[in-house]
Amino acid sequence: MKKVIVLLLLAAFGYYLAATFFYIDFGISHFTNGVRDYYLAHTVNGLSVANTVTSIVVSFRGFDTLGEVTVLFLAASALGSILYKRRHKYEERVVLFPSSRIVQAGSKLLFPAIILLGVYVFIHGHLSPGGGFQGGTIIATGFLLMLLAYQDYHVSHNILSIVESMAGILFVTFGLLGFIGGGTFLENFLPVGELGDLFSGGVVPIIYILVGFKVGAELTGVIYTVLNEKDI
Amino acid sequence: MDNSLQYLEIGFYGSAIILILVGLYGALMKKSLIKIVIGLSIIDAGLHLLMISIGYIKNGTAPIFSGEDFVVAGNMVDPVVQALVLTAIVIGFGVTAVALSLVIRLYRHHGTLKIDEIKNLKW
Amino acid sequence: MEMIHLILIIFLGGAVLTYFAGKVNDILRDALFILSILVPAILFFTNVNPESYIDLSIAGFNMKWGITHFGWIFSLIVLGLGVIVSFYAVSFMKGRDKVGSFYFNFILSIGAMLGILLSQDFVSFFIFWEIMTWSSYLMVVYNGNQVQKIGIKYFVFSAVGAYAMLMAIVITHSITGSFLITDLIAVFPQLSNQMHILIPILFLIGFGVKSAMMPLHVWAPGAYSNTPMAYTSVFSGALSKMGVYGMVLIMITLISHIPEGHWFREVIAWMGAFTAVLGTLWAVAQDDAKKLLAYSSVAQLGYIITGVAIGTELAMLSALFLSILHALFKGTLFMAVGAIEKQTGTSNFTEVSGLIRKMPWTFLASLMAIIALAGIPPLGGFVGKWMLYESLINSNHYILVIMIFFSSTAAFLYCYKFLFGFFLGQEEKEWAHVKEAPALMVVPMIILAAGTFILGAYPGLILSPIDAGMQAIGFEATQGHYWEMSVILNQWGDQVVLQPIVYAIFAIFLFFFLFLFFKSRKNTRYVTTKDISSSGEVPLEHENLTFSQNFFQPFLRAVEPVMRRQIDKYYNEFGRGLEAIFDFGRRIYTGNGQTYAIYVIIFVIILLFFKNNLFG
Amino acid sequence: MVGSPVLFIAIPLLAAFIIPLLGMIWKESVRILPGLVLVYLLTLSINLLGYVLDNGPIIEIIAGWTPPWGINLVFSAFSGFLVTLMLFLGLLVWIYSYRFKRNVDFEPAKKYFILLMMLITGSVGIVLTGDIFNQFVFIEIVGISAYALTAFYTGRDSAEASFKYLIMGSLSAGFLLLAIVILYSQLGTLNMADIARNIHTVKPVYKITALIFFIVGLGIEAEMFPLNGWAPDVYSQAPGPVGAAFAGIVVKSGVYAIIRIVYTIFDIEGAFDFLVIIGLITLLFAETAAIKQIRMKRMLAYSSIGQMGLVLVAFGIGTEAGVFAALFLMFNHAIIKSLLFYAGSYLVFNSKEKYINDVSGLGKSMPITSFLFALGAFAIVGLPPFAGFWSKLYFLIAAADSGMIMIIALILIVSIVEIVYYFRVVNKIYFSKKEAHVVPQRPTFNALFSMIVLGLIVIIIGFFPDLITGILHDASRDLMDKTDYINNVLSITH
Amino acid sequence: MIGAAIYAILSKDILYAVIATGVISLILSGLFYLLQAPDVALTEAAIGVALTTIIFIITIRNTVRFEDEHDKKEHIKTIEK
Repeated sequence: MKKVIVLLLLAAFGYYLAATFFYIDFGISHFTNGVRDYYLAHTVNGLSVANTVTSIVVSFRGFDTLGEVTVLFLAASALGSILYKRRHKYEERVVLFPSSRIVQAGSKLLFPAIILLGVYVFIHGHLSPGGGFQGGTIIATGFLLMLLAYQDYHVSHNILSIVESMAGILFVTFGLLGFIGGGTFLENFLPVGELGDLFSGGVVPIIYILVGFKVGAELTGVIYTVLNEKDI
Repeated sequence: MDNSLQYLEIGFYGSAIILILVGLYGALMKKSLIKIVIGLSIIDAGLHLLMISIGYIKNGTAPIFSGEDFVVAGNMVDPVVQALVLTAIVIGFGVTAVALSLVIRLYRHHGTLKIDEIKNLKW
Repeated sequence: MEMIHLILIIFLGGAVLTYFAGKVNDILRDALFILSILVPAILFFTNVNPESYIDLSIAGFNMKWGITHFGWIFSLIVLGLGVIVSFYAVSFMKGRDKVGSFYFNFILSIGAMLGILLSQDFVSFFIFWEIMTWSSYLMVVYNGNQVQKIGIKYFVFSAVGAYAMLMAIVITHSITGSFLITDLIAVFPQLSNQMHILIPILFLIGFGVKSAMMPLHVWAPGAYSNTPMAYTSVFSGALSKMGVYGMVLIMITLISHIPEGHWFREVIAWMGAFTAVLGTLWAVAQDDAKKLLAYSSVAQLGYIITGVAIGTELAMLSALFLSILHALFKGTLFMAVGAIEKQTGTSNFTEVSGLIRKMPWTFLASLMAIIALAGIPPLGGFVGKWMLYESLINSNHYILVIMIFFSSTAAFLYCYKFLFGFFLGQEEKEWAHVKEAPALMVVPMIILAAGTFILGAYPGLILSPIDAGMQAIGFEATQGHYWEMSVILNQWGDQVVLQPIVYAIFAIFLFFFLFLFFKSRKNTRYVTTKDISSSGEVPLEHENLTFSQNFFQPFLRAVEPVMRRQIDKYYNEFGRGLEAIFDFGRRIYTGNGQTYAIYVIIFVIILLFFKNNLFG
Repeated sequence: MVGSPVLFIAIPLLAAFIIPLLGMIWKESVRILPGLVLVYLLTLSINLLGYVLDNGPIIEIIAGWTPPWGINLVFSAFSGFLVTLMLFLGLLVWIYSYRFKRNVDFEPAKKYFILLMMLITGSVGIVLTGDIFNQFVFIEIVGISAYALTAFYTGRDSAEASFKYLIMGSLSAGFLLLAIVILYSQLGTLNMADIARNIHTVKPVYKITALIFFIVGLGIEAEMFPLNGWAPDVYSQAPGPVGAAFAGIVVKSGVYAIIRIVYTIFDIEGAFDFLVIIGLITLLFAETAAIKQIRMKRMLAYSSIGQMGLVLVAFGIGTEAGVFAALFLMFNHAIIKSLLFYAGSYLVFNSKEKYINDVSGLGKSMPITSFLFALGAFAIVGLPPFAGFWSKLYFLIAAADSGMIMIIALILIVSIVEIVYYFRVVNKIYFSKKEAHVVPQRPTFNALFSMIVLGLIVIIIGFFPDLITGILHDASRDLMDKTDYINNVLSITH
Repeated sequence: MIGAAIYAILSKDILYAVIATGVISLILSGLFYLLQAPDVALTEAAIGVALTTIIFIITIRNTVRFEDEHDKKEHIKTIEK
């Protein structure tokens, strides 16, 4: 009975969604003077950033990004708070699957490469696809690999938390520096440099690097917390 | 690639909406808490696909200036929705992580994952 | 600072100070209590002139404070009764706990009542009205007996009334753009027909609740009897008069363009008469003095409402006269019951008897109050009732006269029961140790009882200010000719003739009382009140008709069909029905998170489906 | 001007990132720092509010991009008033829970304070921001903090409540995203003022669908019926001060968001009537459910939902007087409901099941707490001379001026229901026999302090409503003036 | 992708459902690439495919793998065989 009702409801909902979105023609822009064109024009001229997505994420809508890393930070805190037990030492981890020596050796080999890739991705975020989030998640997957391969592999919670906090503090500080230097929060107060250079785009790469560190540390922390959650 | 996209026009919207509906079905009908969370994350996936599809422009290029002189390409897909989706994905991950930790807590407390049996609070 | 502000601030500050003084010293507290009623009362009567107003603005509302001539009459009741009862209360409350909060509420409710009389705009009127309501509510639940039943009932009915009034007030404001009472009166004739009915009815509900009008009276018996007796005097004597005040002020002025004999007035008059009859019948059936007096209050207010509703000069005159008189004698009676309860620990007729020898002064006060209540000449009740009968006959309401007369006669039954049950009959050993109440309790009673006597002898004393007040709200001036309006006053001429008769009769009473008092000192054979067996024949329970128990059984059996239809029952049924609906409503919150999620989708679908109706 | 609105977001974020570091060195700092931040922000917002009332709204642009290209914060009389109110309540929550968490370990305590601060910051952000997607981000910040805070106590059924909230919250986020993407696809902008300026060009089908999705998404936060299933559970399971924070802060931001959408962004008249209808339904269901509750906090929660329904009705009137009444109602509800939550959670402190019956006879042993609870109950049912009366009066006047007589009658009837269940509790506290197994709990000094502050406000506003009406008038005028908002935001230069 | 989604919802074995979710993310990331959104594709690949899946798996480890007890017994039987 319930199933039928829900299916009917979903059918109706699907109908309305389709009725709304199918009239928004695919592949055509529907607005003439939106913010998009301004962004596309100013990302090169104003910011000397090649990747428009990066310039939007870090500069035009940098405030969202600040909120977003806060969400991640809060999620990490929330996880710690929700799963908190009066047991301070993490002795054993969940063993998802026993890993063979080959896997372990491979992981060890891959780990620096992955970290390097992550770092590359977020350092070149303003020039090529990728950036802080992507690089951060890649770094986190690297740590994940190590954590899975070696059961006795530990990441220091303190170091994670220091990295995370420092990155966050620096992010806000850069924002406030912009506030002092340029008059608005997160304002680009550094010279934008030459388009295409590694050191271009003013604060954009710096902030994206900070985001990368922060996201990497947070995601690693989240996974580490959950992995250490052994109850059964 | 362009040709393939021609007849996928409706396909992107359609599959996005179907993903949303399937996810909703999971969230509304499945008894297992984990299934509900899976449903929610499928809804998210559908939404992200929908957003990206809306920003797509036919024959557009990725919104990244490249080449030697970084000319402004006339036809780029909408970078704004991509930025939004980027944010939304990360937020979605945070919510999923919290949800799963709650699932673990609930399992500890109730010894079950069936949402029907977890209703101490009512009326 | 304006004197009115000062008076109200003294009330408020006095209430708070008294409460906290109780934490320090009892005597200080008692003194502060009396002072914080006495001082404003003196200030009020010496410094506040009727018909002089002050304007003030609070929160964007224009307010006007000041007292009309008409309100001044009621201020006599409120402050006079308040001051006298405050002395009684000090003695009454001695040795009880939570005295501080009692005093707090007492002062606050007196202050709020004065505030009602002072406010000439609806906002401050309503504010004081609500303060009065909740402070009296705290008195009702003060004892902690049946708070959930009686207290909630009182407050719910009060709130229904208050909100009906509030609704009328805001509707008025939306029409006139002002809260001043005078503005409403000025604009009222131009309103639509719909408003002509709606506004008076809403006000009527509001004031009808407080004055315990017929279908809205169910809170009254419980609330009156559950309150500490020291406060019940004020409650029944003054607080319920606020309903009458409002009714006179609003109803009569609002519907003054509705001719006499208009159906609206008729309905209210009939409701008043029914209140009087049923209240009396219920009063007769009570075994508890508090309940008896409570129902009696309901009945007495019925007379007053009828008088107000008829709305002729004479009827109004009688209604207001009865209001003041009711404050006097009901105040006395409640205080007397309080005294008895304090001395014996019970207020049940079936348990107490023969107190005349123990508590002679209480008896004297009760006797005079009862006479006034029953409307026996020469005390005030006679004058008031006679005027009421006359006005009813003059306006051709013969059936109402019969009803009122019936109620008035039936009142003898409970009057007698009250007197006999407590004071007459054999003295039982159980009550041998009982002593007269302390002087502080007796003197206020005697003063009030003397008041009824004086009003009987000199009705003109109070009738002339009432007349002035009625002129102020637009009645034709009787110009001191109120004597001529009433047969009784006309024939008996004026005070000169009346006085000797009154004094003579009163002397006879006093003599009779003293005779009884001394005669009773002799030893008599001891028989309990309930022992009516004779010749070895022991009566069965249902035949055991003594004065204090089952005495009116035959009478009650006769009126049983009326008695059985307690309106309470319908309200209770209604309440239960509502609760069932509420219970159904909350089942929506099933506790299943998924169900809530389904609600979301249902909601979305509904909105999408009706989007053109809702947002189009 | 002494500061910038952006500091309302930046400073708490900075503090939130610093706390873990500082906590390694000096443990007490995790308790103190949030308080200092809140104190600073409160003084800042009071200063800014004074400035705004004299000089018009402050539009703060971020990253140097003027609207509609960058994100902007709007500190106007309306949003500034709400921000000040939220920060004040937030500060009281912090004071209340400063010692309350003594018995809790360091780690959870640290997280508690971080999350609490971010809950407040997120709500402030929702109110301040002038960008719909940014609002969505702040809603998520509030959401995650709220889930975690709800599930703070491990012993109770708190995870269950939190999970229900999370399901609803995720759906809400989904609908918000849908709405945002529909608007974006039509207008190509995310800035509220820009959308508001161009909304008339959007085809009705998109406009209405977007509005519906917004209403549903935000209605979940604002406890709109039937989207409020999570609310009673969350209120009753969250720690006492957090429940107060939900009622006083989080829900306010949800209502704000709806109001912004309906009043400023969209130009659909029907939305006002819709608010009246849905508010009434919310009020009816919540109050009737409240009267049947046997648990203290659930009763308060349903009552809170009902009050929010009333606020929605008041906003739905659509006149300036209605907005004024709604703001007054919100203010009173925030103050009084916080007071009730604080006092109520101490009254049932040692009772395991938190039954209302367990408060019987506590008037003697917990005089101040009981008095404050009674004060709150008197005030919230609208008895003069307490604060709640004025808002109710203004509301009724506004409704009557718009000719909603039947609605007035309905609301007054519901108020009687409210009276019944509040007075039942007050009677129990003062006039019933004490339950033997209940041990009274003396409130800590901090808790008492915040309760007394709230109680004083209730009394003072009751006697001198003029203290608040001036600013409320400014705020309501500010909300009503849509073109002014658009012009102010879009004409700002860097 | 839709098939994977339906499988994820209908499968009684939550582990398979989780894997299916990972597959959805993988395909999604490909689609993002097709739609000229390389940044999003990168993120979705890293977060959706790797991290989310792992968290789900850990949760399953900590709780139960099957939607109802009946299936669990059958699964144990098949393992024992």
